[in-house]
Amino acid sequence: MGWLDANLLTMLNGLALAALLFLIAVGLSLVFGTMDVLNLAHGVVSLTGAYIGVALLDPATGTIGFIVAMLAAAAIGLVLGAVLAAVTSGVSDHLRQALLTLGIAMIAGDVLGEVFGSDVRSVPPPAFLGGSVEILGRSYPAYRLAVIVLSLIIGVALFLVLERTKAGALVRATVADRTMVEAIGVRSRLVLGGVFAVGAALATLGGLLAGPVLGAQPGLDNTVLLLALVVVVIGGLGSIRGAVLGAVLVGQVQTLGVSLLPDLASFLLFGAMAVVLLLKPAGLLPARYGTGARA
Amino acid sequence: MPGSFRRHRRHPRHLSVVATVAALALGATACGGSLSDSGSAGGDASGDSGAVKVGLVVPASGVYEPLGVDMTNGFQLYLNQHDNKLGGHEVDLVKADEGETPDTGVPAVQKVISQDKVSAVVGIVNSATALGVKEIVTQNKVPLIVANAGADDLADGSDYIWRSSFTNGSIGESLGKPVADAVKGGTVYVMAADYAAGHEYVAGFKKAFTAAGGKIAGEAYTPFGKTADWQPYLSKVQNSGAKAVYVFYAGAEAVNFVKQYKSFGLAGKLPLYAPGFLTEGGVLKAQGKAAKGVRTSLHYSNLLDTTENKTFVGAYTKAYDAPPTVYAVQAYDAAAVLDKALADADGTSGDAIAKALGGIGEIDSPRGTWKFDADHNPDEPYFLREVKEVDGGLGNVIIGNLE
Amino acid sequence: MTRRTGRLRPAGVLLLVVILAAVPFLLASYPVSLGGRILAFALVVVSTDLLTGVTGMPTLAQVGYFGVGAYSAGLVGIHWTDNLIVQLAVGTLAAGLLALVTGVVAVRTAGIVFLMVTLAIGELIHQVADRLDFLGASNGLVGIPAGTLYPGGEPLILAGYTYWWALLVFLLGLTVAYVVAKSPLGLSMRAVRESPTRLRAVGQSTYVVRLVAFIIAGAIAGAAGTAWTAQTRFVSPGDLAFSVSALALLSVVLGGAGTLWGPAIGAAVVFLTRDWLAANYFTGHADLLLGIVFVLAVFLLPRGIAGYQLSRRSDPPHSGAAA
Amino acid sequence: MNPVTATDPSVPAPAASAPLLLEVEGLTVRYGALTAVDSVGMRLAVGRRHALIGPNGAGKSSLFAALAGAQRTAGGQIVLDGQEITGHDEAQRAKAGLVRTYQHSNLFSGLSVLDNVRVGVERTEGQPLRPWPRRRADRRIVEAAIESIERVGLADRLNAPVSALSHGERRQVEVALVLACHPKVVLFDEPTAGMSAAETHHFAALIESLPDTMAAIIIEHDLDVVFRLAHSISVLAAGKVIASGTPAQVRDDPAVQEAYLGSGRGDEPLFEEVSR
Repeated sequence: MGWLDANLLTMLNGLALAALLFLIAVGLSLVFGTMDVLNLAHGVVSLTGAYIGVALLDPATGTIGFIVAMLAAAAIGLVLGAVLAAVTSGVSDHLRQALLTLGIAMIAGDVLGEVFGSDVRSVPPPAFLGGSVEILGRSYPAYRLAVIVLSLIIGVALFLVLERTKAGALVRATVADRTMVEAIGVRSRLVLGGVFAVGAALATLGGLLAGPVLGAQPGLDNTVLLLALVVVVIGGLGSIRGAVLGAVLVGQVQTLGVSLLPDLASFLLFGAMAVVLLLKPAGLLPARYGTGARA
Repeated sequence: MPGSFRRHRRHPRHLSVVATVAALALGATACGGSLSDSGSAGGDASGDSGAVKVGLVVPASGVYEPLGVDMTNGFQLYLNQHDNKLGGHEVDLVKADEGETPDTGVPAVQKVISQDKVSAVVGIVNSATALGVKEIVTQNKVPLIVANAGADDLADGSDYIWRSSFTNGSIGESLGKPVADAVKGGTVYVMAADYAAGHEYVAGFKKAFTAAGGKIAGEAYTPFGKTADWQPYLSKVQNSGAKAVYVFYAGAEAVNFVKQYKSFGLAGKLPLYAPGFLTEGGVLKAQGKAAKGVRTSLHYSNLLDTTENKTFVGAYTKAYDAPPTVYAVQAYDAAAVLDKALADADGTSGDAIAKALGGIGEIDSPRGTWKFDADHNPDEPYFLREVKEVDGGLGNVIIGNLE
Repeated sequence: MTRRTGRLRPAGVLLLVVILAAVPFLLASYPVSLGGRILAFALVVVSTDLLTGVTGMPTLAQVGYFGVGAYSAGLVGIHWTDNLIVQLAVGTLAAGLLALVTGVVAVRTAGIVFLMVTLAIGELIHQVADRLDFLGASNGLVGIPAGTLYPGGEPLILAGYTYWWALLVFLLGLTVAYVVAKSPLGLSMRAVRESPTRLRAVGQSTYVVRLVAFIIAGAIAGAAGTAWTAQTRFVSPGDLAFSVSALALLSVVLGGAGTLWGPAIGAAVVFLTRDWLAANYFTGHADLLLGIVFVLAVFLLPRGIAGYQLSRRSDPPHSGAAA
Repeated sequence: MNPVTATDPSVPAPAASAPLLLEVEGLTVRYGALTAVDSVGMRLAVGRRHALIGPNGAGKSSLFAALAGAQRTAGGQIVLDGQEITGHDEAQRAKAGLVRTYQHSNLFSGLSVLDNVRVGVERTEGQPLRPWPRRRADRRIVEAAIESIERVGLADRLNAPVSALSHGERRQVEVALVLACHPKVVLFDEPTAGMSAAETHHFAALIESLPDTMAAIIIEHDLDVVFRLAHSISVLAAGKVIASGTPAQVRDDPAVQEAYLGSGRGDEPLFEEVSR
């Protein structure tokens, strides 16, 4: 068995992890790019999604039930995002944003713990994806393959909206040049606020989809937040393509990396991040900023 | 104080100073100062029939909170069954939050000892916290009944450290021979969370397993609290040709591991052995059917078929609407230990309790009868358990006794 | 907007020191030991502010250097001498040295990227502490003897005495921070915060200023670590976890970035909320209380406790791209 | 078109007695395929003020950034007062005596006027990395800073934070800060942009009053100011120097007229007012 054969499944699995990370992280990145808000409540928003799964799903849930849960998660995410956009709107200093959003995250985390208990809860995948499929002679959970496909669909949709619509153009322009925000009208500001809502919705959706893989429990919000931060910073804040690359990289570091260098497993994630940032401080695929050519 | 606030209104700097001092002052319950140790020795209530203050320090927040809940319930159940008395003394129970790590746990123990002046401390989930407070309890002459933390070196015969739970190594050890017998010359892959306890569980197992002629196929230590995906490791397990797998995981990691063991197709092909925390309490509920067939060793199962246990399970389930866990039993037993010691002790001071602890003999527990060994660890039997369906749910069915 | 850095009135300072020094006479041993831990943490927060508030480099690494100081002091105590002054010197030096080695690369970045690089540094130090056996790995370093002030001296065991040692180290560290802030270097540091490009255009390498500030802050955090060990006589990886780093940074914002004394008060508020208010009255809900404090502070104290607001134009994350 | 190239240094030869302070040859800046500054050369003698004019996008600011070391160059050589500084970074060039101002004033806006200028004085005359105060040395720095501030006429705003100053006052602080850096050559990037007529007049006088031991290059759109201050002028278009010489020579250069017409700004009678 060659190296590739031996590690192919691990790499595939890294992609599944990357798919989840992308869904959760991309909102964090876009919100930073457009609103200039570093939303440290993003992790708890995502955990909320996982708990929505706990509340709505059971092992017998069918396709319809799962879609309903996804819609519910997205809807609740939209609301959470809108609330966060409103609450953070008057706070422009990054450090005070951190104080505010982390404060909110701590309160929300405590509330979630009260509601759902401190025990680790599991989120069952939909019944028809509950089994395993045979890949290279090994069992692989069908659900994880579905997650890859679903994330691809959502990612492509997101990309199309950003590249092909007026609202998307506004978002891209804002990411490229923050100073133009001052010049735009109320409607456009609403569009940007919408980015916050959509970003949060993607996080809750990601949290829900991650439920069957990661479970749901207090404290998971911090883990998810740190991973998402690493993803977007490695990829380049504000950049969708960066979030994709960052997620893939982190996914592989967490799977292929620990498989090849098991002794260094605990150092790999942050070590990799440090190396990337020292070589490319703006991230691997930074959003395109004015290069100064027009200076 | 309001006066000083008003006076300093225009000087925010002074205001802050005053506020800080005021806040510090509020923290004081006694004005004895902190420059002598007269007040810090536990048990200033020394009358024979007076109340006794006991500190219950278990996690009320963080990842170990579920264990803290069970332990509180177990301890409280014993008190309720005994009219809130231990050794004839009315109990004044002081609870403190151990949190997740020593940076919250150590101050919590410090607080119940030096502020609340308890005569004994019960609880402690985290081994690092337990090791961190060893010095404090010894110095203050307040006995600590460890009701969970399993670090091998924790109890060493010191007068003030007693343990009603277990040691990591011996649980691991108890599985060595049975697994060696089961694989009949085949190899076993071992895996654990990469922290002190994980290494101790593996070391104990390996010692007994290799002594029984077993061979290790490979080892992996996964980043503790940071691993969510075991596929890379499970892939190695499958490549190793092992005939069985021994792991140590607890909490959320136990849930994710067992579910992935199943979904990556290892369950049913490679028998999975582990210390019982892998499938204990809420963890088992979250694992669901994925846990079926997992074999574990532990000093308790709520399915243990003895009269004492059935009575205990009945009372516990009635009181808390959930079956008891090993954590509840450990705390329940800690209360029983204190009960016996206080009955024998000359007064309720920490020192008196510590002296009496050495002579309490055997404890009748839901898990069976046990006593402290020379190191003050419990000398107790272990049970081989297997996760099976019981009355529509899942339970750890006892399938054998281990030494 | 006036900078209050280095401008405390002597009378106020004296009053504060006297009150702080009197604490062991007034309070019982638990609140005093809590006070001692607050002082050690407050010094970490002061060092965080030296970077975050004064130099405009928001950092999450200070708790890592604090850990280096704490572990160094513990190792010195176990293997060499129980002399606290030696422990202080070794811990400070070790932390400063590691700050130099890591800072050489870390201070090349700025803004949020710097924040994430320091997060990585803090986490990597945490992981090292968690894995090295001679540091006690995940169980922590135990068996540290009580410290003495001079060879053959009485070991400091009682809370009041270790508190006084912590207070001494705190005042020492705070003084160093103030002196630095008042010095020409302090001016250069504030200039880096306000406009790194401008400082370069003036002919001053911002890299060197950042690096020196980073080393000094690291050393101060190391000193704080030794004061921690002197009291707890136990260090565990949990003491340098991400959650502690985050609290240190948030204490700076809560207290008022750039003022040094404000963040120290912020640290006290955070600790008292968690270890006194939550521990006594809201068991298990420290996060909830802290969260409420933080959110309220953002809206009620827009300039932090010290009443000072960090410049809105604090290092933009993309400051690499000069416009 | 008859562009002046680096091999044909165009600035009128200074009086034989005045030594050269700045010699630039073949300076080139590229952004990908775009050449923003194309092989520009210039010479500047002590006491001279040279103006750079040209339409927007001509590459003036890129040229400045390249001179100051804030922009990577694709080629060329810069010699300051006989010292080759091509390989120096921004800070080293400023240290060597090549100091710039910014198009949008770039100051330490949270610091007081005094502290802003102190930063410069500390670098040239003090010890900017000394981590402890020293009473006498620090007072000397403060006095030097105050002197520099008085020179630009802001003595009454010493302790005001720069963020509270008017636009014109900030420009004055910039000059004070630049002077504190002991420059040999100062690069002024649109110094009077956004100023009122009175402020502009005042500011031009300030530049005129600079010591004649230094030289200056000025990017400026206000041609009144240009013709008032400059001893010589270069016209930049599409990254190239298309004309260079005394104000009179430049005004009459047909290539200049063409470039301005061709640049789409022909409707602006650029030279009308000055040639009246």
